[in-house]
Amino acid sequence: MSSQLSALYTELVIEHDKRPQHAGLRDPFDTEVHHVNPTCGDEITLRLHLTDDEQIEDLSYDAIGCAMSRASASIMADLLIGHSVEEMDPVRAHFEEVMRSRGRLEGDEDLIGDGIALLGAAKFPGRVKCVLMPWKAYQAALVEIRALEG
Amino acid sequence: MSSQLSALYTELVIEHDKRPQHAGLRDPFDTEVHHVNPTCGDEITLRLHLTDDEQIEDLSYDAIGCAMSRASASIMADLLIGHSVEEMDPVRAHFEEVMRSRGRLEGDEDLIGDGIALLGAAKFPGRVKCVLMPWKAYQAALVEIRALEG
Amino acid sequence: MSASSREFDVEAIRSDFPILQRMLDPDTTMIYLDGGATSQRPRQVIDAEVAFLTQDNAAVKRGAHRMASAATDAYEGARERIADFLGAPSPDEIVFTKNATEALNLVAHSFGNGDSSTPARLRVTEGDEILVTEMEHHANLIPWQELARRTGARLRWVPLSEDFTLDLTDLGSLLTERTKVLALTHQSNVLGTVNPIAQLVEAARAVGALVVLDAAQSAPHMPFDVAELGVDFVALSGHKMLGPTGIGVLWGRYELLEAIPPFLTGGSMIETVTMERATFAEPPARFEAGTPPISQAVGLAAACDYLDTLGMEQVAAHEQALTLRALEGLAGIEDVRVIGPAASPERTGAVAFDVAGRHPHDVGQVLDSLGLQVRVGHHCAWPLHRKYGLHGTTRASFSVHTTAAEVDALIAGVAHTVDFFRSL
Amino acid sequence: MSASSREFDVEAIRSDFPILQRMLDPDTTMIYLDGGATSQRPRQVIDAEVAFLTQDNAAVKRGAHRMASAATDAYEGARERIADFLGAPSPDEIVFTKNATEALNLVAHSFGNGDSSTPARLRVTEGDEILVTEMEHHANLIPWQELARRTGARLRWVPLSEDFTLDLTDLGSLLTERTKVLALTHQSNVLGTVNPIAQLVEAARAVGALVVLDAAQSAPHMPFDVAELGVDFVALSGHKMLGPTGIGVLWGRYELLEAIPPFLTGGSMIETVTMERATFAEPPARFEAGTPPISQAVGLAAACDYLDTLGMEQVAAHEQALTLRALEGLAGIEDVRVIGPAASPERTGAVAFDVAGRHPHDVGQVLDSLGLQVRVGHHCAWPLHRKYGLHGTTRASFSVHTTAAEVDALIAGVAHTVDFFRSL
Ligand SMILES: Cc1ncc(COP(=O)(O)O)c(C=O)c1O
Ligand SMILES: Cc1ncc(COP(=O)(O)O)c(C=O)c1O
Repeated sequence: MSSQLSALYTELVIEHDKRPQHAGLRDPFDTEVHHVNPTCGDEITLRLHLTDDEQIEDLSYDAIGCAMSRASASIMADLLIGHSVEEMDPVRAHFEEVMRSRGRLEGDEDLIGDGIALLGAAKFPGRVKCVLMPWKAYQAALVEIRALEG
Repeated sequence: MSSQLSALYTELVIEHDKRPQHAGLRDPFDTEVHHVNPTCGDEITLRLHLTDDEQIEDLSYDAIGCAMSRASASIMADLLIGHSVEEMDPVRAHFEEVMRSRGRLEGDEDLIGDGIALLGAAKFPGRVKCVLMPWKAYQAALVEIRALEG
Repeated sequence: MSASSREFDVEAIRSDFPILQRMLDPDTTMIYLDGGATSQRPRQVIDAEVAFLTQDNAAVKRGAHRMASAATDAYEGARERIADFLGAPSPDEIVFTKNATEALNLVAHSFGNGDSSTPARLRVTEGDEILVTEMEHHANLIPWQELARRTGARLRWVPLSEDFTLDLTDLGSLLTERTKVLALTHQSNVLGTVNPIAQLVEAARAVGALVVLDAAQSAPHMPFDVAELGVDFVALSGHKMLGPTGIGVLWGRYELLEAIPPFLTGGSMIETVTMERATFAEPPARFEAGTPPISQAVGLAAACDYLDTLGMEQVAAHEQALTLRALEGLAGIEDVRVIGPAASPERTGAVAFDVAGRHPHDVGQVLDSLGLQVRVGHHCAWPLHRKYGLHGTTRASFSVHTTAAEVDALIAGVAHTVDFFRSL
Repeated sequence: MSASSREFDVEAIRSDFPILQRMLDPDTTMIYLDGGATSQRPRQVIDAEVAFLTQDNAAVKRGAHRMASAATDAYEGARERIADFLGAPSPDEIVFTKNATEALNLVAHSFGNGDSSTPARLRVTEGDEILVTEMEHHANLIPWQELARRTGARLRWVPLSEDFTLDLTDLGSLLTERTKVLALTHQSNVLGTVNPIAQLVEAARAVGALVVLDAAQSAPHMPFDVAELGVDFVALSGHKMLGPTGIGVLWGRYELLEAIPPFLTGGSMIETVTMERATFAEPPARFEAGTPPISQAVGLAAACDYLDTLGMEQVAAHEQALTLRALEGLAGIEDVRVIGPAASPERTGAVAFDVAGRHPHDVGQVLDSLGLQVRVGHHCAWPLHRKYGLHGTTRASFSVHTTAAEVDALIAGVAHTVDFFRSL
């Protein structure tokens, strides 16, 4: 197996792809968003449930996509649930920055935990979108909830 | 003066440009057509008057255009008036063929008379349309008359 | 012009394509199997465009100076060359567009833009029907959806059948007196299926419907003759037939082009203009607003020369042999299912497949690591994929420069991919 | 990006343009004074396109393989480069079209295609007004005539005055609350007049009208910054700025692009597609249906590099000096009348003139015999010519590679032309 491939399909990615965490759509939730990647047809439906002080009570999802995007959704849910939106904002920002760096930046495992396993994709511009799609859906859900609230 | 230029602006062309024959719109006529060259904005209005057996009684015109197109209208009117449409058809066909030949064909003076003076333009693709415009208008007028009659 | 004047020697052909020397990384040779998306350019095409740009470049149609004449000759000469390549009766039936997509949009928009002076058969209005197929590329689907939306016409479609061909069972009820247009692809860019055009043209004629043919995937790969096909309009792209991007072709019967209104408007397509209104030039000028793709037309003509020198019969035979080889090889791999008909003369060039349980992105990724450049996703034919319950496929497509060894590498690569994911 | 990093040395610049070596015949050197119609390409632009085609060519956006990534990087990199050249806040505001004409058609069509979800200011309907000027190129006139025809809106125009500038006396009654769009050219392709955009934008803003700027003749010749100009949409063509044919640019404010419906439809501009309907991608993808002009985008980016290396301030100064020289020289020839304003910083690049009693075709013919490649006719600005009682003019236009000696040859050539016809 080529070293580039093994950097992509890490054990953790395969693990999350095979046994996605927090998958499936659950109640209760504050908002549900649906995102599509028009180039490949990948889809994610994501539900977000926050407390009044923006603690992430639950995040559930249904993802159709490649191993990278499914693993990314699983790892994201693992990272986010039980934390506050504010606390997780630097995590999201760092993860996105590193993913878009084309491999120039190294990831901070203290911040992004298992997300580190996804960074192999940063070298493949065609895959960056796959990995970021769940995060985009999460952000869209946040925007919606905040809009609903005022 | 370059030899190419003198082949274009022959004495006859200049003569016809300065003193166009049969110019001006006259009555009676069977049909009037208006033609435009969209690339340069040249225009010709042409009236045609035929006898019942298709003798060209009169052809009058008002032409706005370059020296070549004005001379061509004048020479054409000279050639056509007083002859039958049928008689003039080989003249028209030969003239057009030679004009489109890019200078590869020589003109038959017995057929096209003063038209021979216009053949210098055949080497200038940009000018062929100028020279042929009056003839196109004549053809269009013929088509119209025949449609009116039949 | 299909008679070849050169032996079909793949190695010699390959040496015409500079890009085939490219390495993806020091260990990985590039194997380009994505000609269906865009083809590579032979040296002859690149050189023709460079020669034009360094010797004859000027604006066309508008100038009286010698450079303008040279450029106009090159541009109009390209039009003649392409008319000849397509078997069009006259170069005046060739409209240069930017791609096949624009060509299809042009027809679809013009059908909706007519007024009372436009013949009724060229005007789609409320109550009319437009018939497409379920295998269309988005380029030959969405413009018709939009035409239907704008006019109140109804869009219907010929469904796909389980054997990856069009299901013509209900054609009689789909194609009726209400049908103004049948728009369909000559060859599916996913399935490789070649549609029975003669039969469909006959059926369309019988009800007075016009036929618009998307030839983006066929004209580059087989002998092609608009007169023989009997259709009314044809759209294709330069970049899929060894020519440049930025140029496409709409062919239309002259009497139809003459009767439809213009689409894009501006310079070079007019007869007279006042501030209040404009009248329009005859076709093809009427449909070529603004400065056209001049050097690209020259490049496309060179691509026609190149293909005709090889001979389109031989091109088709070569690509068909590769297709057969690929189909046989892939059939032997467990968990791999070809999405397209079995080998036959009615199927060519594109071989799409599904690897059970694996997303095409993942399949394409492993193949890429082996140098195999194949396309993954819905290939702009989303409804087709939905029909077969797929989110996407992996597609290899073959070109004049594809070798049997490359096809073997594909087969081995797919087998390796299946193993790779199993091993994880 | 207007700071030059190269001395403005015309001889060195000329050596970058291979076509300038061309002889028209053994005795006649070509003097290309038709950059206003289409510019010539420096070696750097041609080389960039060839390098792309021989190393990185593939379909963009659609593929996961490495060639597709390389091609996408090149294409999207070109978008960033052009955004930078135009001072656009974001590359997402750059839409690649086939030419300026398509860019203007795109805007005009989209304004007529909205539905109830489209903001009212982006929807032209019956009773609305569209304001253009009497100096427009047909590309920025006919699409608006057609929009007016389709929607029932009224087309009005700012007239020209005797001094060859816009007559703004009645602007107050022309630009009203009913005006949805003001579409005008930055610089006249005939007169050379540069319009007072700041003043017009302010007036348009005051009544809530959008401003569409035709920058086909300005962006290639002067420092250009969409943010500074304050307009809403800008259209231009690659081939007029040392780049390839087959590519143009529409710049639009992102929030406006986001709010208008698509124009051409097909692949790569969609979000989801079923047989019944499609939803559309975000800009700029929404407006780029089908395979875009990929290598042409790379060429255009190289043209921006080339121009920025020279420095747009210096380009403008160079061309202005030549214009002044030409105006002075032509003023001294009896029977010759310049059709355009006197020399000033508000007039550049194009010098059109009339030779009393001589048709421009005849003038151009004599100039061509001397190697001078100038354009003759109405230059796609027929109403402008009608306004001044002319059937056409002869126009010389200057480029980065034009020398003072070439301008002198023009002046001598025009004097010779007058003599020539007098002598007959
Ligand atoms: C002022 C102006 N606008 C628009 C255009 C149209 O450009 P294109 O033909 O490249 O679309 C031109 C060039 O002909 C022009 O000079
Ligand atoms: C069948 C078919 N039709 C139309 C198109 C559109 O071609 P283009 O993107 O060049 O406009 C394609 C290519 O993508 C195709 O495969």
